Amino acid sequence: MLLQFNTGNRLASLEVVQRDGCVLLDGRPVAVEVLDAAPGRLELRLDGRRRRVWLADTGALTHVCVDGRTFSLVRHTGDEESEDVAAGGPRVTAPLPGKIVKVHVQLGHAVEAGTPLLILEAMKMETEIVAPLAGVVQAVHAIAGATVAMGDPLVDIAPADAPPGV
Amino acid sequence: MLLQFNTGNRLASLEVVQRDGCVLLDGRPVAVEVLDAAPGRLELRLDGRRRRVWLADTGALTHVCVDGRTFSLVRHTGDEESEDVAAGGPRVTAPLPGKIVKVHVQLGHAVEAGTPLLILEAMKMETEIVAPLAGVVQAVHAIAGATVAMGDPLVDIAPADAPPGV
Amino acid sequence: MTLPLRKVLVANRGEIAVRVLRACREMGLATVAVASEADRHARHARLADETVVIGPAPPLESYLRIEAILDAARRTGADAVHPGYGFLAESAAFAAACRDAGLVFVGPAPATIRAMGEKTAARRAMAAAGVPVVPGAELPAPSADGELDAAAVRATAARVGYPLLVKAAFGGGGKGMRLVGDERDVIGAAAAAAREARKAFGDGAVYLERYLERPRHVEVQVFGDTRGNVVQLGERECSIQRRHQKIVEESPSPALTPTLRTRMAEAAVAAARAVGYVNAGTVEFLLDASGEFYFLEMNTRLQVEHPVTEWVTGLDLVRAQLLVAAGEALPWRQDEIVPRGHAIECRLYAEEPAHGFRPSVGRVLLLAEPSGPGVRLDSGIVAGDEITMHYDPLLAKLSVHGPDRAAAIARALTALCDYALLGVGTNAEYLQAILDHPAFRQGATHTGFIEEHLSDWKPGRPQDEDDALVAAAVHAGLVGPKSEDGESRTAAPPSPWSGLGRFRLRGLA
Amino acid sequence: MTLPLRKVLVANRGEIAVRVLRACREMGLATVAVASEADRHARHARLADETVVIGPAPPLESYLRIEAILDAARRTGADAVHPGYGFLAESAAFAAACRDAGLVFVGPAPATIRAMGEKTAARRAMAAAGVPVVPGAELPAPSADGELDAAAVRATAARVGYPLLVKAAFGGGGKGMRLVGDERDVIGAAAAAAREARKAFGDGAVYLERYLERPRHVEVQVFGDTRGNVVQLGERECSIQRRHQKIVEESPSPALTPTLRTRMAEAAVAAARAVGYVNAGTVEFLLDASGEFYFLEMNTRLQVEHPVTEWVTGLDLVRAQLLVAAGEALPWRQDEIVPRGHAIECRLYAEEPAHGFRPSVGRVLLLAEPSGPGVRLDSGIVAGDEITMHYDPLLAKLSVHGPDRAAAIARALTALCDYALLGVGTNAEYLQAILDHPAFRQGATHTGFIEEHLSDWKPGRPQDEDDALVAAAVHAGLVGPKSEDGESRTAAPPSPWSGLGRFRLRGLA
Repeated sequence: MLLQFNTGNRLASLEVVQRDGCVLLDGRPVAVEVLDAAPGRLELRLDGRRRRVWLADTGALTHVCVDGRTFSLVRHTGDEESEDVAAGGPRVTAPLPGKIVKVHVQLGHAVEAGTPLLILEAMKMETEIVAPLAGVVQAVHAIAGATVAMGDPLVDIAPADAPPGV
Repeated sequence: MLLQFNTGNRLASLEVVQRDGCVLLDGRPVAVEVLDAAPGRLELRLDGRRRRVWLADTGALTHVCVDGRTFSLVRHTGDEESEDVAAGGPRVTAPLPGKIVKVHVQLGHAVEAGTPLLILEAMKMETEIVAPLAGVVQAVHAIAGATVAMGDPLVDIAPADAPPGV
Repeated sequence: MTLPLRKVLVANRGEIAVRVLRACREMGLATVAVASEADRHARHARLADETVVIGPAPPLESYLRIEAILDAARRTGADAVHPGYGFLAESAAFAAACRDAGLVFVGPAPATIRAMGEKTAARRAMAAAGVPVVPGAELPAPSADGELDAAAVRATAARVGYPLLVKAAFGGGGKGMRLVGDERDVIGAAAAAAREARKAFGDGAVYLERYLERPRHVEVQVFGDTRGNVVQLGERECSIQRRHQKIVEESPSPALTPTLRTRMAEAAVAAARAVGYVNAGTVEFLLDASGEFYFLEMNTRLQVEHPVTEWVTGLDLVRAQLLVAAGEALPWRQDEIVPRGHAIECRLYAEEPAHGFRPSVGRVLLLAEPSGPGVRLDSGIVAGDEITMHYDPLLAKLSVHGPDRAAAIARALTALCDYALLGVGTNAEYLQAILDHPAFRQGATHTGFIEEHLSDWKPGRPQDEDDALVAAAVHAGLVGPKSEDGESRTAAPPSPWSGLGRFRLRGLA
Repeated sequence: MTLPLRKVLVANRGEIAVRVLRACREMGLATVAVASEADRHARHARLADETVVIGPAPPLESYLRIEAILDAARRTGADAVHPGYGFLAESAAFAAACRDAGLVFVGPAPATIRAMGEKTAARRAMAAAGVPVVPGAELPAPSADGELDAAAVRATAARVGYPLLVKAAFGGGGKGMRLVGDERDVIGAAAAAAREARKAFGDGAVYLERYLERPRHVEVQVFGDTRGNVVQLGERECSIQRRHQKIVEESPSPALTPTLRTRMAEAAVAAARAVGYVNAGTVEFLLDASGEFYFLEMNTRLQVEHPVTEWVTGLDLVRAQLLVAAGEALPWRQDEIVPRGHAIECRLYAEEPAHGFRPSVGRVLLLAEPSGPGVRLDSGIVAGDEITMHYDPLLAKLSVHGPDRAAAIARALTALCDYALLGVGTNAEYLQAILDHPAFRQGATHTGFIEEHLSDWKPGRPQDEDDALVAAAVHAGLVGPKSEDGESRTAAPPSPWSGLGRFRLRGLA
């Protein structure tokens, strides 16, 4: 059995060596001892380190809290399409639900990485959304005054090193 | 639909009048409003009183905590046999698990209500078990040094106002 | 104690509504909560004896609707209103409307709120009372369509000098505030601040203030009653801020000498007396590296960080608020207020510190809270709650008390390790990074602390990430322990939430 | 702080093990828990860095096995042992064995434990030091087969006078104690006490003590270090007892005048100095109605009720225990110890107060714990735990602090309302009855309080019982609310534990 999780920092693979005591994490063996398991909670000894862990699942996402530090791990399914958007591709999406206050760019504008694209208001705070990379604005989905949900497309940017229209 | 619960103090009956708002408790109407319901928790308004309630079931037993006061309600099934033992009939049973330290009575002894029957040790405390009624000891199940579970028979007493042997 | 109060309506939500409702319960006062439709089943709404739903989720349609709140008070027969902090807490109009409706407003008089609420007027009043204020200047009002006179802004800014801060005259909590480094940015910053201020506080007036380099934010808690008594309850240092909002507060301040503490306390009492202050209030100062301090603003309400003062003084500020509002004398004399030990508060926010502190939203899937000696958690949420974009992202406040600063830091770090909230991103790990930073441990705090020390902070220490991955694999059933009877079985039940009994496994030596 | 300690083994279980482990974590000390087989997954066993299972459930085969504990310390490389209270905490043999094994014992020297542990020798030592003791007399030792010399017992009892108490010479916590009203009962009581004492403390020696009518139990917390410093941390009144075991404790005592407080504190310090006391200890006194007080015994360990003192002094006793054990000087001077406000502790027991306080057992099906300002819960359990007959029935301790006694009572009552434990009977409702009793509110407390005021107490106020019945009917699906969309649906999910999301219903006005 093999599992893959995207941590946000990396794609990690886990493989079982010995069902009651050892896994390979990215090829490196980790000794696992399960001391206690209860709904939402695990007590582990990992390579001798005692770890108190809280867990919760939401579909493909496993939320894990290890001694006060929280991780949201995406179960890797091999669907490269969705990976691309999650990694922040040429489409800029709303990082949280809110209201568009002002749109700074128009179709065809050249932008640098960091160029302000628009202002999103959420939780009574204005957040400036900036271009993640240099390129040309290829589509503006955002309209001032509109309410957007998390993940809604805002602006598409054709990267500077790619031919426009791709 | 009718429900009956034994509270330890009484056998109470509950009957629905209006599914979304009124029950009869022992024939008396109570206005019920369910404000919130979550696993193990209810927020109610009963005849206008706001009540925070915690609940847990174990088979026929429903444990209820109402604003810091706890009740263990026995769902009444009509099985009169078990009722009799629960009410403390002529059989004296262990009120909690423990170890018999000393047995004071023997077969044929006459006892009054309150006569010490034996000493049970539980949680490092000695508890004296006394006769619940006057009568004659008809059977002694307890042996000094033995470990007993909750509900195990200890002593049977033939009530004084009943012919012996019954 | 027989108070003229019988039933208190709490015009707020979240942890502060819970805090005030608890105080009322302990005093034997009946309670009324108000809730937006999104908050019908929120923790505060469930804690009160009665709850009135006052409108849809957006605050302008619920918690900021004065008429709806007064109507709730009328319908429930409440005779007093506690505003908490935020929302209408510093609305002179609300305080006046309560008074006009025959309700006791738990806070200062409307005139006091108005005088201190307009930051520019407050600066003038304080200067007149001999309290030092930060050099600054007011801006001409924006035009009817919200446009500022650019030339006038630039001229005023030049007079104040760069760097400077644009601040909302009626603001607070960092909203409507902008730091401007040079002339190029001043117009945009002033416009944005005015826009935010209009939205948050209903008035877009802004002013400029000299930006002090690496100042500390130190504030003094004051309390007055209707008999003319005014006391101070010591200081809180609140220098650790992100986006101009406090996230870690402590008392005593590691920066104050006894002399400086006395001077600042005297200035705070003078400020309170100058405006005839009644009930709980806070005088905020900026303290510069040379030991000079300047009046910043006065908050005419209970502060988020009041637990810090409650820990070190051993007093109950909300209880005292209710007593004073009922016309009682202050329950303490100045000489009875003696601080002890060290307290630290950490604000737990639904936000992503590694992504510009952007708010996070979602459902609280799991919540485990710390407890123990010297640990207090003021929380407004329970597991299952939906954290939405409608409200301030403050989830809970962890406050601790210890014999000294080092012990308090250790206690807070341990408690943060024991706090688990899954489903919504929080700043819990970031707070640990702050408290664990050598500069924080040394007390070298200032309002630029986060920019200086933690601007490139990233969550997820590699060892923790690795261990989280292995834990997720165990949870997914990849690894299973031996069971008590020697047979191997999966560690995770079919769903983490099914089954009451705990699933117990062998493994301890 | 660099201590010579690195890793501490906590030789206990339950809430006190949790308390000590927390202190160690905060001080950066590595921790080792010991657990019986029944406790492998107990809260304390999970909190430590390492856990060693030391034997089967019965204490004589686990927590009382000195060799097993020393072996656990050796195997884990622990360099210090904290005994908590109960079990081996007052075993001079254990303290000596730790010392001989090169381990730091967190407590006084073996000789001190021995001197104070034998109550009869302690009485003699205190009398010699000028501390007043309760009139009483020792009994001849029982024969090899445990039989007492009846004639000698009767003669000694006649000399002491009735009513009298039979007490275990090596006892504590009410075990091996019997009240005897007249001659007829003295033999049986002495035999039962000796039997209990042998079982609980390994020695059946008992003695007789004059029974004072309606005395108060007032004790003084003392603390000494290896440099010869001794301080006292004020008193605790622990008069509310059932079966000679404390259930409600408070500080300050409502009975002490400033003069009496000073005299008692001086006597306690004299007692501690007389035996060269090091680490935390408690000198217990009986205070009679005339204001005379008598030495009762000295407990050479941390007390169950130490949170009361931590609340009013603001100090951390366990942290200080570890510092002093490491050879440090006491972290406080006497003049720095200033009590403030009022604290009350309630002991939550698994027991049936309406049935002679008999212990209850079972599984904890649901646990909801109070929190908030001035509220502290020291708990040894979590939901899912099995409460067995093997150990002391103490589940948790609720302690509160308030500005005065009335406020503390109100806070404790509110917190008790918020404590819900289902599946195992507790004394939570009984504790409410105590705190709410007019005599308690007036401070008219004495060790016979429960017999005098609450002997015929029954749980279940009729209104609460009715409401519980209706709630059970709703839970069973008899009554359902209207759903948000107007359709009727059942209030209870198929199982109360299934489903993560909360089931939210319409109903708020």
